[in-house]
Amino acid sequence: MPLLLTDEQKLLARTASEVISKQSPVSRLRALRNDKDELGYSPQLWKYMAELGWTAIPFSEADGGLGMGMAEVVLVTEALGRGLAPEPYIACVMMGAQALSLGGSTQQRTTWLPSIIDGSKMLALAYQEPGARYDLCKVDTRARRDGDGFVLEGDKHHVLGGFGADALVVSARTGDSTSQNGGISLFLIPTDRAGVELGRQWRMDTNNAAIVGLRGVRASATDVVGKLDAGAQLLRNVVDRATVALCGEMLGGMNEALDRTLAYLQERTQFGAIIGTFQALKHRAARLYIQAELSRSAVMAAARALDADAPDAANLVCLAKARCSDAYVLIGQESVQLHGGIGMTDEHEIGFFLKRARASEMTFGDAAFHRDRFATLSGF
Amino acid sequence: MPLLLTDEQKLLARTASEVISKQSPVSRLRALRNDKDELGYSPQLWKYMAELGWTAIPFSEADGGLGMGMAEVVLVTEALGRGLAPEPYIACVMMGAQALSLGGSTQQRTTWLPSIIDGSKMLALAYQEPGARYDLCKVDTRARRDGDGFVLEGDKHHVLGGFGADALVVSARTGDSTSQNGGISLFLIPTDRAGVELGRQWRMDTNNAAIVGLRGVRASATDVVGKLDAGAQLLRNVVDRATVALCGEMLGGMNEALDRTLAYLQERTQFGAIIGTFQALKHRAARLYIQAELSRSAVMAAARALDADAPDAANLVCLAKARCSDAYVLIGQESVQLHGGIGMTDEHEIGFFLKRARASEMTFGDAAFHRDRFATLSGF
Amino acid sequence: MSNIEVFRSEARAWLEQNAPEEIRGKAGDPSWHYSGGRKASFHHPAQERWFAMMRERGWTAPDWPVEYGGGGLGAQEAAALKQELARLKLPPPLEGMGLSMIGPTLLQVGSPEQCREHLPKITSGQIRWCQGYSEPSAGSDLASLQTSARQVEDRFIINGQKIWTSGAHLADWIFMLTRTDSTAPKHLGITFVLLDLDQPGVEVRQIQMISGASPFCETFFRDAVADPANVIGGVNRGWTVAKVLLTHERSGSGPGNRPGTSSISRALAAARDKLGEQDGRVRDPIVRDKLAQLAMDQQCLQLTMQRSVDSRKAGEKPGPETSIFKLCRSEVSQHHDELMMTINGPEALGWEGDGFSEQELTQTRAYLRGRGGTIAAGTSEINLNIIAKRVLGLPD
Amino acid sequence: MSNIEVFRSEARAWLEQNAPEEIRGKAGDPSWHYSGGRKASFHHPAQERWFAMMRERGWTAPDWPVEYGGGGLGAQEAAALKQELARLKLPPPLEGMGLSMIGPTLLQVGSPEQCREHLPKITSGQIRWCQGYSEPSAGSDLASLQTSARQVEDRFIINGQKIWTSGAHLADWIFMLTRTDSTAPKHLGITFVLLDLDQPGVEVRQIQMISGASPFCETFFRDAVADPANVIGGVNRGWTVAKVLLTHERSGSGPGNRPGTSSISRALAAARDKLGEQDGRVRDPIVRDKLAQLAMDQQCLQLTMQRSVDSRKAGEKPGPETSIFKLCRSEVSQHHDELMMTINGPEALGWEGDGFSEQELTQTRAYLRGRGGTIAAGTSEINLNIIAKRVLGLPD
Repeated sequence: MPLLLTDEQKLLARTASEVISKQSPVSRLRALRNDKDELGYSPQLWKYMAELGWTAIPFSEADGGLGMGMAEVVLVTEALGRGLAPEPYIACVMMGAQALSLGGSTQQRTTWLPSIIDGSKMLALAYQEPGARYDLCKVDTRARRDGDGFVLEGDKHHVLGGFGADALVVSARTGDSTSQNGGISLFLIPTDRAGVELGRQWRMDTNNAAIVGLRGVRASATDVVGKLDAGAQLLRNVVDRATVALCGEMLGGMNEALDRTLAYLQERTQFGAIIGTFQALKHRAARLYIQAELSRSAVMAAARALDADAPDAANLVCLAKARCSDAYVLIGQESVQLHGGIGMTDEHEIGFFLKRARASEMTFGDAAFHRDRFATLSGF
Repeated sequence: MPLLLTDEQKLLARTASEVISKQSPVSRLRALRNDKDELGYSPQLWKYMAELGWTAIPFSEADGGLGMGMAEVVLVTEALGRGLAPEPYIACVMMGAQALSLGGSTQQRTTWLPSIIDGSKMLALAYQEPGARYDLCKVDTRARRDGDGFVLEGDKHHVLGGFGADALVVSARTGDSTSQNGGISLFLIPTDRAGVELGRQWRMDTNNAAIVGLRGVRASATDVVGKLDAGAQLLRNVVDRATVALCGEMLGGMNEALDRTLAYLQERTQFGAIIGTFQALKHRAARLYIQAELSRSAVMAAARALDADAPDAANLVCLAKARCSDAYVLIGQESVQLHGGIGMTDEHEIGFFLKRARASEMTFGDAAFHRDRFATLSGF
Repeated sequence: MSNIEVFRSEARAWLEQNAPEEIRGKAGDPSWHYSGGRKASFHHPAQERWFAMMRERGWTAPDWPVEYGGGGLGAQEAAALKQELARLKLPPPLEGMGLSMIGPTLLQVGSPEQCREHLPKITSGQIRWCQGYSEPSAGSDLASLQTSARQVEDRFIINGQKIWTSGAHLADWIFMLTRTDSTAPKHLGITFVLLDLDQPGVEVRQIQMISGASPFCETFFRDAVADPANVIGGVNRGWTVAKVLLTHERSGSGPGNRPGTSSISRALAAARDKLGEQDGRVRDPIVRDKLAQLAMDQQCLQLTMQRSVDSRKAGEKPGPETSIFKLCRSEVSQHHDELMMTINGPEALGWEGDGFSEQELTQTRAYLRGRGGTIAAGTSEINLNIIAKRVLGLPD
Repeated sequence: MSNIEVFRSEARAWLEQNAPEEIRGKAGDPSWHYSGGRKASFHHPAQERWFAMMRERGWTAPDWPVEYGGGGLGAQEAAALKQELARLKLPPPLEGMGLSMIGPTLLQVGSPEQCREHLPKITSGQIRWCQGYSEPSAGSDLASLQTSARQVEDRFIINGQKIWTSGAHLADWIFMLTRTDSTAPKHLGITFVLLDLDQPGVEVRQIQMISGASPFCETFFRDAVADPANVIGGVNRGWTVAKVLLTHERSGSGPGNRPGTSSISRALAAARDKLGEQDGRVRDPIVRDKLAQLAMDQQCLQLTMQRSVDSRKAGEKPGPETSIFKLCRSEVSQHHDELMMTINGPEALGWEGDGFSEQELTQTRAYLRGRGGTIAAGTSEINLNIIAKRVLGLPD
């Protein structure tokens, strides 16, 4: 799996980049934020993305998708990241719908995936619980057996794209946890079902995130996604893929922040000189560039490893997320610093990248978490 | 305890600095190394130091000393560190003899301390064992009871100033270790006693260090230093004081390396400019200076806290050693880097500081060790 | 008992008898602080009583001359009073840039008339001041400022824009740097002038920061008018005055001097709460190591500051180590906030509303606001330049 | 089967049949490597057999023209041969700066006469070369070199001093930069000249490094003599030749290109040994975290190099990412050695003799030697300058 773009991939990357630079200037994100838009994204632009086929990329042709892989997904998310586009591509396509794609029954797939692909319905994945940090298996939400079905009770937060979604894929404890990954199941729950409570969560990145309360929500056996009690592995697979998609977005964001900072260094004058001539700043800029390049290699490799189902795919997911987390936060912070006072104002756009950097860092595990996981996967 | 030098202390510091800059250029260390001098220091200079009263500083007036404290000791060791003087001031005065000063019987003190103070005899502390790293209580050397006395069996290494010493204070296990610090005793063993084997250990700093083998060495009850089975606390006290003395030496070394590097930055020309005009190098030099200043504050505070027997004295020992370890290694490495190719040659003296920095770092615990101990002492 | 001890015990007795119960222990609580000015009001009768009784003794400005409404205390007495206030954790009766910056500057370089005109209005809390130094294109390079002051007959006409005029929306007057000679070398054409903000030619806009609302403003001048009597230090000689004022900002109670070395207690509590503990230790060993590093960084800096204070007390000149304080303080503070982000994890992502505790939200805003610590009042880059040049003697 | 596959299978068969048993698997063992020259001898008969049989096929320089003793292979064939050699872990029959640096440079910019004179002596292992670029006062600023070459009648008289002339004590000839016009702008007065070291005017001294003995030398020239026929690229036009040669040093098998990204396996083994393990994990969590960081840094760099190789294979021009390799490789390697120092702890302090294992002593020397990784062949500072200028487009 060479670390190269095919001609088709180059075309996709170019298209995505053009669409985003035209349709998603950072001013759009600002406007949505200032309006306290509860959806937090543009349904029109989402429809357009669907028309462009982006929402179809990671789904099999049997499910109506394009049958492409993570290598293509990260090209789209990189473009999204450059424009800080708030559309829930990762949340809906790579999390909620991906759970169905990888583990759903034929009925679940045929019911939902075509409407995801055409942009008419939204799915989200409700897995994160208060206090669980980055541990997918720390699930206190219970699905108690009740006749042939289940009753769900619990709380989820940071449900990306969850506010306004049509349905949620929810993790819940169905068995005991004698085995580490055991006893967790995923359920597909429409948000209009009785007992589902949705609240908007306002985060520093202003992206759509929901707090979900499950108050005696009934689910039938056909609502289970994948095998009962074996949802943890499916969840892990979904989150690993979403993690790499997020890394693509982070790559776009860090490169955009870096480009803007470089432009500022070439334009700002102090003490009668362009500040980009100051060697200390040059060296720091070069260090930031190095981190962005290393990040790119890691993301490309992780995407290809997942596509090839390579034995070290999980290691590469850790590699990519750890690197992108450190690099994006570093570049975000240094970008603000190098912009000086103006970079601290909300009026300037560079601060939006720092906020997104932190939001991305804290999603799916920070760098320390992934170093720990990498070490464990590597057997030390 | 203000962080200030009294007029007497200033005078001591100035004298020490003048003596060392005249008597101990780095070329002296080089010559001792090139000659593979087994003693590794100058007995003449040691005698002179004794005449100046340096060896008397930390001993009580009752023991024939000057009754001064750590605040004075660090002024002397700072001067020693500036000249990389290899005399075993810390090894003999602050380790071997300090064990007697703090815990020895009247007989031990009157027998030994006057000859230490007048420079005629040398003592060393043999506590470190292979594989024990920085743990004072990991003692495999055994002192088996035999009638009224003991028989010692075991191995010590990194015995600073041990080669050619007249006697060693040796840690050995006398009881079981049910309590963490329990069961360790210190013994005063003349090196000419049967069964004591001494070998020279050649380290990167070329300072005098010995490998000691104890092969059925007999000791009497009067050879015990301090209370039987309670030697761990005494050892801890001795090593804490020696640690701060070493920090003084490190402070001298890092400041000398920094001064030499600053001088080089002002003298070396590249691309038609003095390299000290390059902003990236200026900023790095300023960062090094900051670390040296922070180190100085920590060392001054730790010395005064020990002298005042302050409740947070141990925390400050950790603070000083962690900071000096990181700062000296950083300054050592950066000094070589900023000197460029010439700094990599043995002919240039700057490399001697890097080697000493590493040797100091690995003595009495590195920065990570002391952060861990600091956290434990601070209750977290 | 020495004179100073007599003063101390009298001050202590007076404070213990008179300081309103309601304000005791409120020293750290911003809502009990008072900055005066035309737009100000007291938030509590006790605050007003406290201000009035202190003002009456001249203790809004204890070491200023009595004739300007000060207390006329010597440096040692003023220090003793400060300690006694701290003992009861009493908030200062009055604060602001009048007391901390322009007042001391006028006392040092202003004319007697200027002192008589402005200082009593400061000590009496009538006028609140703000600072007009920075401009959008004159950040670290302050002397490149472009706001112009043209002398027309008996007044100066001011045009231009100032930025980071903290509290301008609450202030009455501004002390500012203007360019009066655009042909002179840049440090030589600057004039230091005082100006009433309450006039048609002045517009103040608050600046939204990445952390949300802020005290910072942009202030625009369109044919604003200043009285030549309010030029300090002479026309085209403002740079000298500016430097005098900056020493007060840096040494004193100016905004650059807030304690940046909060202890690790909050971080430690958060770590125990979020990451758990085991045998009394923070369970996550990586975070524990970082906590120790942070505590050590803080302590090293505090000891270095103490070293400076001790040597000043002993009558020595402050050593070169003082040059590192601002830089280190802001960086240690940033490291603290970064570690808090790591510890809070996903809970660090809150902006407002449900799903986050008040403490989490406050901490996240503090993290963002703290990024400015290495920019405002002298960037770290400028500080490193200064250390390299003035302390280490490296050439330009 | 394509031509290249035919070639590969023939080469493989020939190697499997003919390569001496004794040298198989010895690719990484320096004692089996051979650099030729007048002072060289073979350490083992199998080494001599191997050299002779490869030389006979022209495979000491597989892709050089046959007329100069090369193999005349195309790039693809040469690559296939390299892979087949690697398959059996065979050491190269001959190596050195003749093959890697001056040879390719002569092929590119030398005259036919110069090629005929020098290249066969390289391929046949007769002459070993060394490099004379740096001078004590011309480090990063190479073009400020001062070693002079004065044309007197039919020869050049050389005076000056070169440093870092690796292997000069073992070499026969030196390729060097000299100043032939001290009045011209510094890049324009430089001449690239070849010189026999075996003459009275040349003195070679080995340099002791902080890590001990080294291949580096200082080489002194006192009225040393060079033949004008050995000026490459013309008098005063040596800078162009120097740049051509540097591309070979940087891209090829030159000393700047050694793998700096050793895996963490040694560090991991040392950590398990010195610090213990628990449930398969390295017991010290701080060191474990650093090991993971190191492994990740290595892998990120390896992947970035692979990305570059892949795009070159696909016919694309190497991207700007190539500019970071040397810098990153040397730093990652230093981080590895620093971590080894931490892991070895007190046992990292050994220089020689008792009390330290061979592995510990080797590692400590490697740490010291590795400090030069960020200095030699382009300092990190110069690399950062280059990235800032050429890749990021920041102005001078």
